[in-house]
Amino acid sequence: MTPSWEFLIYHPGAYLIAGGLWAGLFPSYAWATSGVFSFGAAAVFVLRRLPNLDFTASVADFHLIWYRGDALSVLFTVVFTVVAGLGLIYGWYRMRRGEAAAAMIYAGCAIATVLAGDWVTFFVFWEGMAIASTALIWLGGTEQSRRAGMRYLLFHAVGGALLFVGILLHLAGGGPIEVAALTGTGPPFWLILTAVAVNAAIPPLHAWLTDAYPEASTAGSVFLSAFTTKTAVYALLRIFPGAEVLVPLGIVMTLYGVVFAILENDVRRLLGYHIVSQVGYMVTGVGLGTPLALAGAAAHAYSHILYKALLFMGAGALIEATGFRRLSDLGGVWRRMRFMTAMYLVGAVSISGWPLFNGFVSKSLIVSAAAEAHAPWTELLLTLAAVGTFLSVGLKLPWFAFFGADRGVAVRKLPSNIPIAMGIAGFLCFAYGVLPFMLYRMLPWEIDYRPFTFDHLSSSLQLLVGTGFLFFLVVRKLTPAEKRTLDVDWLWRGPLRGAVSDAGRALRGLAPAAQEARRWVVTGIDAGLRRAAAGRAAPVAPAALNFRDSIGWTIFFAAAAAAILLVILDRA
Amino acid sequence: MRESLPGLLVAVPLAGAALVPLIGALFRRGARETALVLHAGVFAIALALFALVQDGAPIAYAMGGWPGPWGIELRLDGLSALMALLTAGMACFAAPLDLSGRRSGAAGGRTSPFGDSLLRGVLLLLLAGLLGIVATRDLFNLFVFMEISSLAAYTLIAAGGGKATIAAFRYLLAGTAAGSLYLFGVGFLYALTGTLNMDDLPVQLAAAAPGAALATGVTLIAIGLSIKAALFPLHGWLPDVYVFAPTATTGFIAAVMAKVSAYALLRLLGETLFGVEAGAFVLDVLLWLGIGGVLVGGALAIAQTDVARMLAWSSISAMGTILIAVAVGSELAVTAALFHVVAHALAKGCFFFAAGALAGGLGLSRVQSWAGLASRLPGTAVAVTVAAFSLIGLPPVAGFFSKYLLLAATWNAGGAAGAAAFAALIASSLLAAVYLFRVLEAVWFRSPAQGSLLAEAPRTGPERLRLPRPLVFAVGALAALTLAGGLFAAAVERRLPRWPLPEPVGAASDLSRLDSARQEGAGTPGRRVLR
Amino acid sequence: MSPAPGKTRLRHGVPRILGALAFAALLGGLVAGIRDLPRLGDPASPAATHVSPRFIEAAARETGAANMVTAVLADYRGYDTLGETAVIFAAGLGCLIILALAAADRRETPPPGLTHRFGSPILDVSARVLTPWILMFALYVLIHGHVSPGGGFQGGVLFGSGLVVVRLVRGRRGPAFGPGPRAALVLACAGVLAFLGIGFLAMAFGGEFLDYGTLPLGGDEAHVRELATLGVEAAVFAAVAGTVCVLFATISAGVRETEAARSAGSASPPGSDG
Amino acid sequence: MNRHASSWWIRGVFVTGLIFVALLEAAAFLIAHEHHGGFWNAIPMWDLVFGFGGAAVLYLAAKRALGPLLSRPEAPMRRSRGGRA
Repeated sequence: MTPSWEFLIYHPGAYLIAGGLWAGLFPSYAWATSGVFSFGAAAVFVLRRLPNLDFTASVADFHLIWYRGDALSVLFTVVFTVVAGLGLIYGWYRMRRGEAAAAMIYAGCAIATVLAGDWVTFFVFWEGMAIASTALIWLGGTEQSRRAGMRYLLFHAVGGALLFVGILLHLAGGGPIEVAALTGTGPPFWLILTAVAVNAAIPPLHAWLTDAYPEASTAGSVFLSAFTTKTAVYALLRIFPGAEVLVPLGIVMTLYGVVFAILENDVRRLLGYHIVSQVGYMVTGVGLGTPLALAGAAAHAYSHILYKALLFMGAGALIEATGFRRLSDLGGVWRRMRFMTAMYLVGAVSISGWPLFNGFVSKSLIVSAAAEAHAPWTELLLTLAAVGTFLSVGLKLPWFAFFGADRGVAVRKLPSNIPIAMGIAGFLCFAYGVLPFMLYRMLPWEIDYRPFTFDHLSSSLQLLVGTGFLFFLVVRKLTPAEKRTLDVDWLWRGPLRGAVSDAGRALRGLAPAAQEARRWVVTGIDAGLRRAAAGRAAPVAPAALNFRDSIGWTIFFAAAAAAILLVILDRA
Repeated sequence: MRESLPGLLVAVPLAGAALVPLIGALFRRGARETALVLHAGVFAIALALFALVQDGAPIAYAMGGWPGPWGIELRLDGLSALMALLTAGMACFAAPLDLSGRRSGAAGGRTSPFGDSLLRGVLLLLLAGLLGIVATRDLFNLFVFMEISSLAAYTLIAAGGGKATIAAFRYLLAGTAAGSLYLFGVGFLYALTGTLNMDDLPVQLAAAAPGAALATGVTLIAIGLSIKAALFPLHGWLPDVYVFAPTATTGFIAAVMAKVSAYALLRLLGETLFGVEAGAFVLDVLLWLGIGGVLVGGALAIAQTDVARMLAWSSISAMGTILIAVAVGSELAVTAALFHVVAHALAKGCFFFAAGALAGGLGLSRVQSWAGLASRLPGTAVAVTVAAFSLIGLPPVAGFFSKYLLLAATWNAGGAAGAAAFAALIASSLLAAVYLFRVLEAVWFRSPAQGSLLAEAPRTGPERLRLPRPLVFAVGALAALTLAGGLFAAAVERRLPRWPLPEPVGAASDLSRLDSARQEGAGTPGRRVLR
Repeated sequence: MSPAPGKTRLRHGVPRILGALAFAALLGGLVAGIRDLPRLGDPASPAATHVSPRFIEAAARETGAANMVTAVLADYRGYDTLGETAVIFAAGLGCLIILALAAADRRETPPPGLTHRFGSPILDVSARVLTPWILMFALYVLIHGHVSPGGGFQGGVLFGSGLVVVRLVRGRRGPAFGPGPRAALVLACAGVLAFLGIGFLAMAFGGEFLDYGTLPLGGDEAHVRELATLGVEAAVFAAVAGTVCVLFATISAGVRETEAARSAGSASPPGSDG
Repeated sequence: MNRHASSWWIRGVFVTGLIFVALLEAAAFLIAHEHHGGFWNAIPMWDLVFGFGGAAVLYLAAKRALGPLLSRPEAPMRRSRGGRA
């Protein structure tokens, strides 16, 4: 059976990947054109409501489903396409050609991952996403982004390997090729879950996120904030609905992110911790597994992508305009960038769950689902995390960055594409906040939920106001310190790295010894005696390790191997 | 015509090896063109053979008209036709290049037309030797052609001059030891069975009692071939050879030469000597050595700063991978091994041609010196990226599918060895990601270092950097094939022979007697249980 | 890494002992294996009962060669012989490339060695007397290979050595005798090609490669095969003789360079890399 | 809070917030509700207290407990660039 290529016409990801490849490979004027074209084409097909079709092909005995457009895939595809467009607008002047290419391929791979109907296609684009996002980080262009990118890549390579093995075992065990909820809790279940947990940034596998996202360029981190973790949420929704282990993990995530965000000084790292925290809500929702909870997780992912992109745009605008990335360097710039401040605040109130903004209508789905599932402690802890979210994203960050003491930081004027992108994102956050049914009707689960009840409004507002009181009470104590917070990445920045480099040093120290030993085996006693008589051993550069006398060892090993085998076999 | 193709497959390049230097000695020109035509011809023969054996019926050929155990027989089945096609194809990429040493690289030929014709003759000789190994059904004949290919390889490597000469000499030491061990082993087997024919041997062995002599023969053959296949820890000759040999030679040798020895191992231990208890034990040992090679090769590749040396260690890792699959020996494992042989040959050939062109022509041998390559040589950068993806095993290129098949095969093999091999393959993939993404990061995401050759070269215009056209062709075509091998993995996989291979149908010799005896005596090839 | 001398010895002793142990064990294993082999020349051993009987019975009848060894080498396993010829040819090519081309490219002076002429009247006279006989004996060994030990390889080596002896004794300044490197290479190539040509001819007349029986030389098949075998032996002869001359010419070319360097008074140290 | 140039803003927020909360609480008392499933729903003004107390708990946990434990000078990471993006 030959592959059917017709699906490409209906595949928004294909347009973005093709546009990205085109932009990456051909001369510089091309990126804008291909960006417009590919995003436009992708958007058109999203707006055509994505025909609910399956496209299949056979590769290496696999029946591949390149494209499966059911409600869940379409939900994520729509929001991915939207945020890709926002990111392209936002990065219009800032992004270089390679960066735009990487971003488009990244977005395209994310869309292709959620549209993938079979495990092989899913894995292929999952890996593509990892590589494209690594490129995006590397294109941040600093030495730190280079290092962070390498760490990021290693993390995702391990995650990808786990996913690969999990899929392999799943298929080898006779599992269906379609990506669907896994039954049973054998090795495939745990391997795939761990792999998805890496991408979902579940502690302690989360440190790549807060490590790498702040090191990309400002436009790059807008893209990064949207795709990897939310694709993982999609994977959880698709593969692990109702996996109970996810509930405690999700709760830990929400609180972990919040606590570290309170300590954080770097603007984008703070927001990165809040990705961890917010994805924790979705993970909890998936773990609760009721239709309301699953719907809540999907809806919250949708909302989260929009407001988190807006927040990263705001943080990026702040960094672009001032040149500073730490709260302790900033303060009082809101007069000089009023629109950007306003739009950042829209994002901040959205994530905090203020009424009339989209966080309010999606987060409460999950919390209510916890209540309905009679999980009071889950509900309580999720509410606590919401309090923390408002404390740091809604109050601390804007206070110390935009308001607070004016440090006289000079503000550059930003090109108009940045406020345009932020304006659109802010409008969407608001629109979904006041018209929640627009979001609800896209959800694959039928739900009957009314966010704007008096109870809900009153309790939310009370929470937020109570938090606000505390903030202004301790605002001085919350002043960010010029410090770096140790997270689990301390493990591989510190002890692990030391161990590896020590091992390397030890090995390198052994090299001259091995060298000498080889020389003696090969050149024999005469040269050795002469050197011993002269009382010196010629220094040997480690670089020459492979060159000098390895043939002696080869022949020695051959003789030894033959001898051992003969002795064993002769006796047998 | 169909029946005579196996004979031509070896005889044509052998004739070319004598003809091309003759033309070079007698005439001013024409040697290079003749060599190219001959390479194309050999490739066409291999392609025709590959197409002909797709129906599953091997083509047997009795040299000199003498059948069976008395004369020397050639046989092209799916497995050998695949190897022949791969070898002849890779030779076609190396053939138009300058064979005289990397330092002349981009500047064009430095040797006289006569010297050039000699080298082209030696390349044809190398090709003839490898094809002879692949085609033959005779143990001693295999040794003869192993010697031809080895001598030709030493010469081509030494032509690089300087350190390449030393590397070639060291290769000669190891290769001679390998050849001697193999020959000793063949001698043992001949003394025990009185035959050298690979089809006759199992029949005679079934009658012979197992004993120390048989074990000795099997062991010596396995060790000898393992040295040629660069199986850890017998790989010592490999890194220097791959680093110092001329570009064209490296690309060709790295792509196919060790793999042909692995093919011989599979043939002998998996087929001819299958059912010999000692052979099964040796295969188990090779499996563990392969696991060691995969890990050591990957780890030491990370430790390198020189691109070519890194690739050389990566090759040691890949040979470990292939030998693991050979040792597992199930149908799936052999299919995986063959897929990996093809995928790795294409990708490694591409990478080595590119690395040789950059190191030889432009002096860019270290990983760091490749910084900013994408901005000056974008085509090469893309090709290298495709090749690196394949070596790591990332979708959608060929290496991904071979990795998948390998993992499935080792997993299905079960047992401690299977699990260890499975883990080692995963680990090697991660290690490859580390050392190859380091290269890709330099190529794509860095700007050229101040004052470096890349920084000073203009991006456009007639002064921009360019590689010699045959190298561009080789690198580009191999990258394209790597990509195609992934996109059309199903088609590739369908054309791989199924192991164990079908019995020959209508062979020229009277093998029917032998066949029936084999079915009574020896076990069925390809059904091994791992310990 | 500059250890104390005493420690040096200890450390370096270990690999030596290891190596000795490994090779001793290998030797032991081989001996154990050899003890298990059938005895040499045992008429009941497989080597003597499986394939050989047919050669013994049918070689003369089928190939026309009185010498059974020749029959096996040049006819039954003529393909191996072709391969071995190619091995020798490869060695010649390799020496030519490595010694002549590579050295010339790098302008390396070869190591000091054969720098003096051998010439002396006694040697000269001896060579004059001996060389024709050596050459004639070489041809005899070639042609008589059918009935007695001998053949193309041995004859070729003898012939080539005969030519080399003259060069060695009389030096370059004597009258040119024997082929230069290029001509020797042509001879070697021609020999290999002739061997292959006979094989291709057999194919052209409808047989397998190297199937001499199909050649249209008249007479019964055994006779045709005998003639063709002689042709093959002659081809091997040419290839081997040519290769020997290539080897000598290549080495003596290095000598000439050294001599030229000396006569020019150049003081370039030996072994300096250009 | 005088050192903050925008302290008038805070005062405004505080006053408005207080009025707002008072109205909110009054309304919440008047309209009985059962919006959560937890045992604490019977507690009046629970949400307000929880907002304040929860934030305090988080603040204490982060700044007081974990902060001294996990915060390290940034110098090794960022010295060369002085916080510049």
